Amino acid sequence: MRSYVQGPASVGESSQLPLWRRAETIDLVYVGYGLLVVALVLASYLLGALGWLPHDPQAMNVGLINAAPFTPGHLLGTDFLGRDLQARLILGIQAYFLPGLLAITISVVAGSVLGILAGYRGGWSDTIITYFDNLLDSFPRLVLILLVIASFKPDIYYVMVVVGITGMPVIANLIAGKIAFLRQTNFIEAAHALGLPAHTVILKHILWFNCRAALVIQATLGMAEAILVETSLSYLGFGVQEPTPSWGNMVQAGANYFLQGNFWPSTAPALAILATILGFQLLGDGLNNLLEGKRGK
Amino acid sequence: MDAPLLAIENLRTYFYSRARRAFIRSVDGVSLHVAPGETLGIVGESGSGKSVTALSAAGLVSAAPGVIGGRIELRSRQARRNLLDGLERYVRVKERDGRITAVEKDDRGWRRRAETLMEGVRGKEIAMIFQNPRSALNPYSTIGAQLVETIRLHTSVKGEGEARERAIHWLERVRIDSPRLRFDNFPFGMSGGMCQRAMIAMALSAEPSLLIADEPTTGLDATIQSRIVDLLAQLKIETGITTLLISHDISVIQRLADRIAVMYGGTVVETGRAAEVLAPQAQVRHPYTAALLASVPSPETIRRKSYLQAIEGEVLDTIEVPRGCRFYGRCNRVTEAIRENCAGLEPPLGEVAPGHKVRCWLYPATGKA
Amino acid sequence: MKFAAVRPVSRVLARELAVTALLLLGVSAVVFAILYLAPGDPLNVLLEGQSPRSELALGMREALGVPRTWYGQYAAWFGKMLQGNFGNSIRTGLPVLPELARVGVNTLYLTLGSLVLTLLIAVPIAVHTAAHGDTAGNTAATIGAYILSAVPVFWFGYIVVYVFIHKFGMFPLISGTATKQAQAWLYFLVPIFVLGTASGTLSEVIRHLREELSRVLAEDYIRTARAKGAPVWRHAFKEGFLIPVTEIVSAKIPFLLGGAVIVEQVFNWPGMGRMAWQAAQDRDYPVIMGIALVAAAFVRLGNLLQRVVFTAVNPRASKE
Amino acid sequence: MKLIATIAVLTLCLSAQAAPKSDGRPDGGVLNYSEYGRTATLDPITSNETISLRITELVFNGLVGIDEKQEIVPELAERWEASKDARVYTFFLRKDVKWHPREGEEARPFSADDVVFTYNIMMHPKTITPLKVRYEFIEKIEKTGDYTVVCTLKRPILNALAKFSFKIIPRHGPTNSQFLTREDPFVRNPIGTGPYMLKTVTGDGEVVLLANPDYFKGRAHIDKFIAKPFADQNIMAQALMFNAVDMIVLVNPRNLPEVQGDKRFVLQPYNALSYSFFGYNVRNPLLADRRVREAIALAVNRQEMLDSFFNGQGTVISGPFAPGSWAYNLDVKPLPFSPERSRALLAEAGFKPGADGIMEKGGQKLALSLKVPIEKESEAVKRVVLAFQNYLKSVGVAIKVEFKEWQAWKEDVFLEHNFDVMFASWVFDDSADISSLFHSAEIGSWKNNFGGYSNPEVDGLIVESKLTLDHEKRRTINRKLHAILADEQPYAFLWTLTNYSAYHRKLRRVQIHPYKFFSFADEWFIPASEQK
Repeated sequence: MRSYVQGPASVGESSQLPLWRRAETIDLVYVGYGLLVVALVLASYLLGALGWLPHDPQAMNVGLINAAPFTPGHLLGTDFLGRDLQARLILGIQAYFLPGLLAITISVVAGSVLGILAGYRGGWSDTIITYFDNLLDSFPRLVLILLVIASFKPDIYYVMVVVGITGMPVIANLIAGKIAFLRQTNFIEAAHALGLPAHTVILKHILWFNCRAALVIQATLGMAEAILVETSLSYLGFGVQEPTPSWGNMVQAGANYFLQGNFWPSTAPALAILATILGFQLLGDGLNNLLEGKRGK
Repeated sequence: MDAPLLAIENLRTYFYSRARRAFIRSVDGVSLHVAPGETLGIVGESGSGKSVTALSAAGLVSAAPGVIGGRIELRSRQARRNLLDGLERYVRVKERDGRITAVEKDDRGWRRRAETLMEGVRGKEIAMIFQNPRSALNPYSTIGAQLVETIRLHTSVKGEGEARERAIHWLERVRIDSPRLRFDNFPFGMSGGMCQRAMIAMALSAEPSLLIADEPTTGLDATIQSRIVDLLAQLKIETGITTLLISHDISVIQRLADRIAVMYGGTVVETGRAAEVLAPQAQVRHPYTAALLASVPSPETIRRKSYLQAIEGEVLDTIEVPRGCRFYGRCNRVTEAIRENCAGLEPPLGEVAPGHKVRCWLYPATGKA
Repeated sequence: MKFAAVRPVSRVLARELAVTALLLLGVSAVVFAILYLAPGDPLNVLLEGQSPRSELALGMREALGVPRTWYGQYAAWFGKMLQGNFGNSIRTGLPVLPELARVGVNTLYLTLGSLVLTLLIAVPIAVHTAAHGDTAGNTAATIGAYILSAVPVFWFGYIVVYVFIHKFGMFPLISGTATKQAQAWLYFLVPIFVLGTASGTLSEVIRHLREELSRVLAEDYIRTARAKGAPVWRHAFKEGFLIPVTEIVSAKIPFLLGGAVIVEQVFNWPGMGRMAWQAAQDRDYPVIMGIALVAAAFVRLGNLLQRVVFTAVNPRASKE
Repeated sequence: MKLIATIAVLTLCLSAQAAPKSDGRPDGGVLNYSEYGRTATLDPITSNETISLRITELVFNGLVGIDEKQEIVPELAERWEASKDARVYTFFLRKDVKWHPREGEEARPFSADDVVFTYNIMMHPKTITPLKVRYEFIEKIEKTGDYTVVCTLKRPILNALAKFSFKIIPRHGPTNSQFLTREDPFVRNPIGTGPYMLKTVTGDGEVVLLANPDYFKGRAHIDKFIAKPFADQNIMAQALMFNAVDMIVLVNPRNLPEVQGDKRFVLQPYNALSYSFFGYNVRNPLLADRRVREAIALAVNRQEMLDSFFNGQGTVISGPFAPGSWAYNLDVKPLPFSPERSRALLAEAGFKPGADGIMEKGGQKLALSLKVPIEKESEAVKRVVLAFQNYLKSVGVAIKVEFKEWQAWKEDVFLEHNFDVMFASWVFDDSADISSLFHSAEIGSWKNNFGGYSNPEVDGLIVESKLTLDHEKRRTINRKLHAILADEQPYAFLWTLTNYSAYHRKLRRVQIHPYKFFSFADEWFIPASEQK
C-alpha cells in the first residue's frame, strides 16, 4: 500500500526540492548509515592518531587473557595477550586508513587515466590498455598479493599497492564504457563543436559530471576490499604484523579460540569489519541511486 | 451509432513527482469512445496526455500511482468487460473542493487484478504500435521470430511451418520488400520505416479488435512517414480494424481519422467527426483547435501565403492546474462576458451539434456534456 | 531463438585464444619479474641448515639446471614450459604440471561449486528487486547478502565448522581415500557453502545483475512484449540475464580463486590455493609460475565463456 | 648414555624367522594420526622436516637404535667392536633382515653393501641433504664381509656410536645410484627395513603405512598408520575431539585445557630435547657489554610467561642444555625476575633514562630490533615475543618487533647477521654437542653461531670436551661451560617446553621418543575390542 500526498504545489519550476527531500527513504537510510560509518572510521582514526584511548593498547595483562566483555576495567574484554580489546578496536582501523586511501587513489587516478586514454584516444592505446587490464584481471587476487608479500615484505603498504593496481582495470573499463556511451550520444562531438579544450571536456564533463558517482562508489568498494584482503592475509600470517593492531590480525588471533567455544575475541573485530564494509557497500548503493537517478523501474 | 467498441469514461491517470511532492495530472477525467471499424484520432501538443490515455487503455502504465479512476468498457467479439473493474477497491482518493489531494493505492493488488482483467485482451483484443519502431523491436531475435511468437500466442495457428507462412503473409500485407528474406533479419539491420511495418504486421497478425497506434509516424523522416500513413489507410480499408490513432501531427490525423478528439492539459476539449472539426471555416470551434489548425500549413494558408501563427505561452503544466478553463492562459478569444467564467469555472464538454462537443464558454452547452 | 551463425563464434574463439596465449605470456613474465626482483634466493629452502660453501651452491644450481642470467632462466623455463614441462617443485621434486592438474581439479570443483551457489543466492534477490522494486523482503535480503559478503572468510568458515560439530555432531573434514566417512558427499558441500556465501563477491554480483535487469526491463522492446501479451521473461532473458550473468561470472573468478586459498586451508581441502600458499612461503618458483599460469587459464576460460555467449547471443556483435 | 668400550653384546633378539611378537598383545587396528603441514619427501636423506623424519622412523632402521632410557641398543647391527683409539668401529650386521618388497618383486636381503651405498650416496656433492654436516667426522665406511662393515673416523669423538643411528636405504632403491635428488622417484616411494611399509600417498597428502609382516623384531601390532596433514591447528584439535583422528603428535598449548578436560584422551608429555631463547648479536656494541645482556634477562619474568602462555608446562633453564640431560648443571640457578637489579645493572653500565624513558648512553638509545620468523598460527611465539617487548619497556629498553617471512628471517639472521635480538629454539638430536653454537670457529654465513659470540676460554673447553673420551671428565667440562655461559648470557635462556602428544585411550603402551617420536611404535597396540 503506497500513499502519495499532494503537498503545496507552489514550489517553483526552478527551485527543486533539495536532494535529500527528494530521495527514496531507503536510499537516505543507506547513505545515512554509510556516512555514519565513515564518520566513525574518521573519529577512531583521529582518536588512534591522537592517542586518546581508554587503555594503552599495548599494555599486557598476562593474567587476564581472553577476558569476556564487561570485565571490570575492560569494557569489551581482552585479547589473547590480555590487551584491552576496546582500545585495539579503535586503533584497528588505523592500519587500513592510509594504506586504504593509497589503494583507492592508485586505482581511481591510474584507472581514470587508463580509462580516458583507452576511451578517448582509442586506437592502439585502447588495445594496449585493454591488454593491460586483462593481464591484471587474469591474476587471482589473493595469490598475486601473497606472491608479492612472500617475496618482498609483509607490509600493509605493499598489500595496498597491489590492491590498488589490481583495482585499476575495473575503473578503467568503467570510464572507457562511459566514454563509449557518451560518444554514442555524440555528447563528445558536441562538446568539441563548442570548441571546448580537450582537458575541460575530459576532466569537467566526462570525469566530473558523468563519472563522479561511479568513481565515488568504486572508491567506497575499494576501501571495503582493502579491509577484507588484509583480513584474509592475516589468517595466512601475512597481514599487519603484531604488535600493531588491525581488525584482520585481531580476528585471526581470536579465531584460534573460537572452536573451543570462546567466540568473543574474534567476533568483536569481525563485527567491526562487517559493520564498516556494510557501511561502504550501502553508501555506494545509496549514492548510486541518488546521483545516477532512479532505479530502472 | 451502434454501441462503441471502446468506451473510456472519466479516466484519471496521475503520476507523482517526488521533486515537487505533487501530482502530475496527465489524464484528468477523459471520456472517449470508439465505434467498431472507426478510427478515432487523438491530437494535441505533447504533454496533453494523449499517449498516457492510450497506455492506460492498454493497461501498460507502470509508474506510480498510475490509473486511479474511471471506466474503460471494451465490447469486442471475445471480451466484453470494464478493464478497470474493481479499481475502486484498490484505490482510495481524498478530494478537497473538487481536486484530488491524496491517493492511496495498493499497487501489487491492483497489478494482479489488472493481469486477470487483461487476460486474453492485451495483445489479443487490443494491439499496440509505438513511436520509435527500431527500439520497440526485440534486438536479440529476428523479425520473423517475433511475428511467429504473436501468431502462435493469439491465433489458432500453432504449427511452426504454418505460423511461418502466416507471418510471411503478413509481411507481404505490410508491403515489406522481399518478406522471405526479411523474415530472418534482425531489427538493427533494417530501416525505421521497415521496422514500423514489421511492428504493424506484428500487431495485426494477432487479429485484434482494436489497434492503438501511439505516434506511429513520429521519429520517421517525412517521406517514410507518408508511406506509413498510406499503409495504415490501406490496412484500414482492407481489415476495417478499429483504431485509436494518437499523433501531434494534424496532417496524419486528417488523413486517417474518422472522428477526432482534441486533448489539452489532460482533458478532451473538442470531439466530433473529422469533417466537422477540421472543416476550414467551421463557425463552432474550440480556440485551441483553431490555434492548432492555424499553426499547420494547409493548402489554403499556402495559397494566402499568410504567416503561420504560433500559439503563445507554454504547454500547460499539469501540476498547477488552473481553476477555470485550462486554455484560458493562452486563449485569444476570451470576451468580457465569459472572462469571469473562463477564469473561475471549468467549462463542461457541451454538445454544440449532434456528435460534436466543445469545452468552451463561447459555446454554452445545448445538451448535457 | 536460434543462435547467430556459428562462423562468428569460431572467429571470436580464435581471437580469444590468441589473446589468452599473449596474456599467459604476460602473466608468466610478471610472476618471474616479481620472483627475480625479490631479495633472497629461491634455492635457500634447500640450503637450510647446511653451510653452502660456494661450490656446493654451484653444484646445486647445475643439479637444478639454473642458468646464470635472468633472461637465460626465463628463456629456459619458457622453452620447457612450451613442451608442457613446467619444471619440478624445488620442495617436493615432483613435476609441477601433473601435480597441478591433480590439485587444480579440486580447486576447479570448489570454485565452480561456490560460483553456482553465489548465483543461486544472488539471482533471486536481483531479479525480484529489479522486477518488483524495493519491497521490504528483497531489501532485507539484499542487506543480508551484503552482510554475508562483508564477513571474513575464515571466520565464517570457523562458524560453519563449529555449527557442524556442535549442532550436527559431524566433523566437516573430508577424509582422504584412506578412510571413507559416511556422508562424504555432505562434507564436499561445506567448503563450497562457505566460499559461495562469504567470498565477498555476493554483493557485487547482486548489484550488477539488478542494475542490468532493471535497465533492460525499462527498454522499449519489453513494453512491446507486454503490449503483445508475450511473457516478459522470454524477451528480457538474453540481454537482461544471460549476458550480465556471464559478465559477472568471468569478472568474479579471480576473486573466488583468491578466496579458495583461505577456504582450502580451513577445510583441509587439497586444492591449488593451499599449494600456492606453501609455494609462496618456500619461494618454490616453478610451482608459483605453474599456479599463476593455471589460475590465469581459469580466469581466461571464464572470459572466453563470456565472449562466446555474448557473440552468440548478440546479433550485432556477430556481424562485426 | 654409557659408552660401551668393550664388545660385550647382548644378542637380545634371536635371529629366528620374523615371527609375530610373543608379548601376548593383539595385532590389528588402524592409527590415524594428524600432522600440521605436509611432507615434502619421505626418504631419510633429502627430508629436513620433522614430519618426514617421523615417517622415516617407521619405514627405516639405523645400524643402532636408542631405547627409552637413552641407551644404545642393537638394531640392524647385532654387535659392534670399537678400536682402542676409538677411531675404527666394526659393525656385525643381522643376517635375517629383508627390505620391503616392491610390487611384483621378491623382498631382497639387507647386507653390508646397503650400508656402504647409503654412506656414499649421502656424502655425494650433488646430493642435497642436511646430514652432510652431521657426519663429516666419518672418513670412510668399507665392507669387509657380506655382513660386516668397518667405519673409520677422521678423529675420535665422544659417543660416536649414538651417531650411527642414521637410516640405511637399499642400494636397489634410488634410480640414480650416484647421488639422490628430489626428482628421484625413490624419494616419494621409499622402501626400507622398518616396521611399516609405505603403501600410498593419497591425493591430499595422506601417507598410508602398512605393518611389515617380516619385520626382524616381529610384526608391529597396529596394522595401519595413516598420517593426515592439516593446514589449520584449530581444526586439527577439533578433529581429535570428534574422533576424525586418533592422535595428535604435538598439541598446540592453547588446546591443552580442552584436551585435558576430556577423559577419552591421554595427554602424554615428552621432552623433545630442545630449549627456547632470545639470541643476541654481540657485534652490536650495545649488546657487547655483558651487563646489558644480563639486565635484559633479569627484566623478563619467564615463569609468568610459562604459566600463562603454556599452562606452566615447561621448566625455566639457565644454560644451553636440556634439563633432563647429563650435561645440565643443576647448581647454576636461572636468573631471577628482578627489574630493580636490571635497572641497577643498566645504570652501572652507564645508561641513563632518556626523555622518552628509554635508556641512553653517549647519545645512543638502547633500542633493539627483534626479528622473529612468521609462521602460520605461531600464536605462542607472538605471545612470548610481545611479552618480552612489554617487560623490557618497563626497564627502559625499547624493542622493535619485526616479523619476517621465514626465508627472509633466516637470511637476516644466518646470512647477513642483520639483527640485534632474535627468537628461536634449538632442537637437539641425541647428543649435547653445543660446539656449533658457541665456538668462535662457527661464526660465518649459515653458521649456527649467528650471534658472533667468541670467548677463548669457552672455545678451549668445547674442544677439550669433544676430545676427552672419559665421560665423567666431559660432564665436569660441560658443567663448567654451563656456568660460564649462564654468566656470559650470549642467549637469554628461557625454558624447555614439555611437548604434549594426545591420543585416544584405545591406544595402549605408547612410548614416545623425545625426538624421533615413533621409535617404539611397533610396541604400541589397540585392544581387540576397540579395533573398530
